[in-house]
Amino acid sequence: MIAITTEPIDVASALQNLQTEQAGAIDLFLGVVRDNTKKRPVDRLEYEAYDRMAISEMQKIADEAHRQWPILRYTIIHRTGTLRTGELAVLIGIASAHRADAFEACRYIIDTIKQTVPIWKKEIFTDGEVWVNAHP
Amino acid sequence: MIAITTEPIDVASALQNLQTEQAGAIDLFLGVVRDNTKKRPVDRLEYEAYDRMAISEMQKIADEAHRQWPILRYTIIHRTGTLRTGELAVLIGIASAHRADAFEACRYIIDTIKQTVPIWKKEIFTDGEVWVNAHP
Amino acid sequence: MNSPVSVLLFGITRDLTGQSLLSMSVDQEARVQDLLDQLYQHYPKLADIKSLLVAVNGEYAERDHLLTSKDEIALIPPVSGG
Amino acid sequence: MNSPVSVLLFGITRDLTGQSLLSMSVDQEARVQDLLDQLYQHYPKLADIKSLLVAVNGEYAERDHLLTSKDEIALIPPVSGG
Repeated sequence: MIAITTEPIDVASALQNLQTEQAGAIDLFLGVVRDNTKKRPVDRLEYEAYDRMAISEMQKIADEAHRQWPILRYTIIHRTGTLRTGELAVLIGIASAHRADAFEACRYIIDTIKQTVPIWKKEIFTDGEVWVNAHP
Repeated sequence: MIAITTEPIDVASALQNLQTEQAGAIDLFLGVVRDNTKKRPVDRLEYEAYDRMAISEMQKIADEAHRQWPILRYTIIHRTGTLRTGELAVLIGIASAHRADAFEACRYIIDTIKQTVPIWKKEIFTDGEVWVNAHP
Repeated sequence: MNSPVSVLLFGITRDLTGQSLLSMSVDQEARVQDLLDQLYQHYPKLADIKSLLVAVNGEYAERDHLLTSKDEIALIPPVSGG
Repeated sequence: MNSPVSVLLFGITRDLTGQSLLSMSVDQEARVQDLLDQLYQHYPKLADIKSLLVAVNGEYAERDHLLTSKDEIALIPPVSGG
């Protein structure tokens, strides 16, 4: 399951979606909004996505993970809109028979999402704002 | 937080326990009872622990993970008693500022738990039973 | 002969241009690079972005990719999801 | 002179002996290995376990660890948590 949503990410329902009788291991990665980036206090983050392309790029990543590891189920949810400290920006969940596959696939997916999926994050500080990674 | 419990593992409350304003990444590993081991159908598992020593061995593992990675919070919960397919046997959660630390510490902890913590699992099949790893 | 193409802008490209959707008139044989050159002329600040990619119909496109007026084109500044 | 020690049994060791707690009488200068030898005599099946460790007061103990009657001793067959 792959989704982009402006609603808060529901971990419990993601977990339900991952469970299957063959799964012995579930690795769940949660990306959380932190209160501090480079020592500058963050008031909030604003995420935006090129939704259509973000979904298709995430699907490519999930398909590649499927080729590399024996995955039983996966869930990838990215939130967009305004997020505050402590809120979940992204959830990656992998269910597999054995734990090494779940860990490796989960890490591959989050690492690759950060490189190729058209989603952008603006950090809004008390004294300014910045598009992460983009600035000259 | 480290616990051994006969109650079902509550993922939501474990997650709450991990959250802190500095955490940018949470990795949550769940060990789940599968319906099949070596193609033999499992009816249920029975876990038992030498509780006192299991807690202290898990504490040693958490302390070592703390030394190796900048962990903000951790949760280790192992369930004991009778478990059926789909139930959670173990939860390891790590919160850290950056994701690599969460993944690595989480994997280290579950790998090491399986090697050193005095907890035993009996697989009960429809046609027999076996203490995992122990049999001559 | 010219044809119009529409260009979606996200993140810093939207902030720098003040636009989330541009309609650009390009030569019929225009490629991605030609469109970028035109955009840089109108919005010189875009050239400051350290790595600007272009997507055509939801797929990353090379600089020599040929454009048509039916294409959905998007500027993709460095991503920062997750 | 002999002294009694108590031994906790878990997992396969409990199943093989039918006991979860044993009281053993050992020599005053007895070490872990001496206790194991005595246990193997009473319960020869224990020798079939491929790697049997011993904990003393909640810590893994070497075979030459000296025992006292106050110790909480436990047999630790191969673990299989997680």
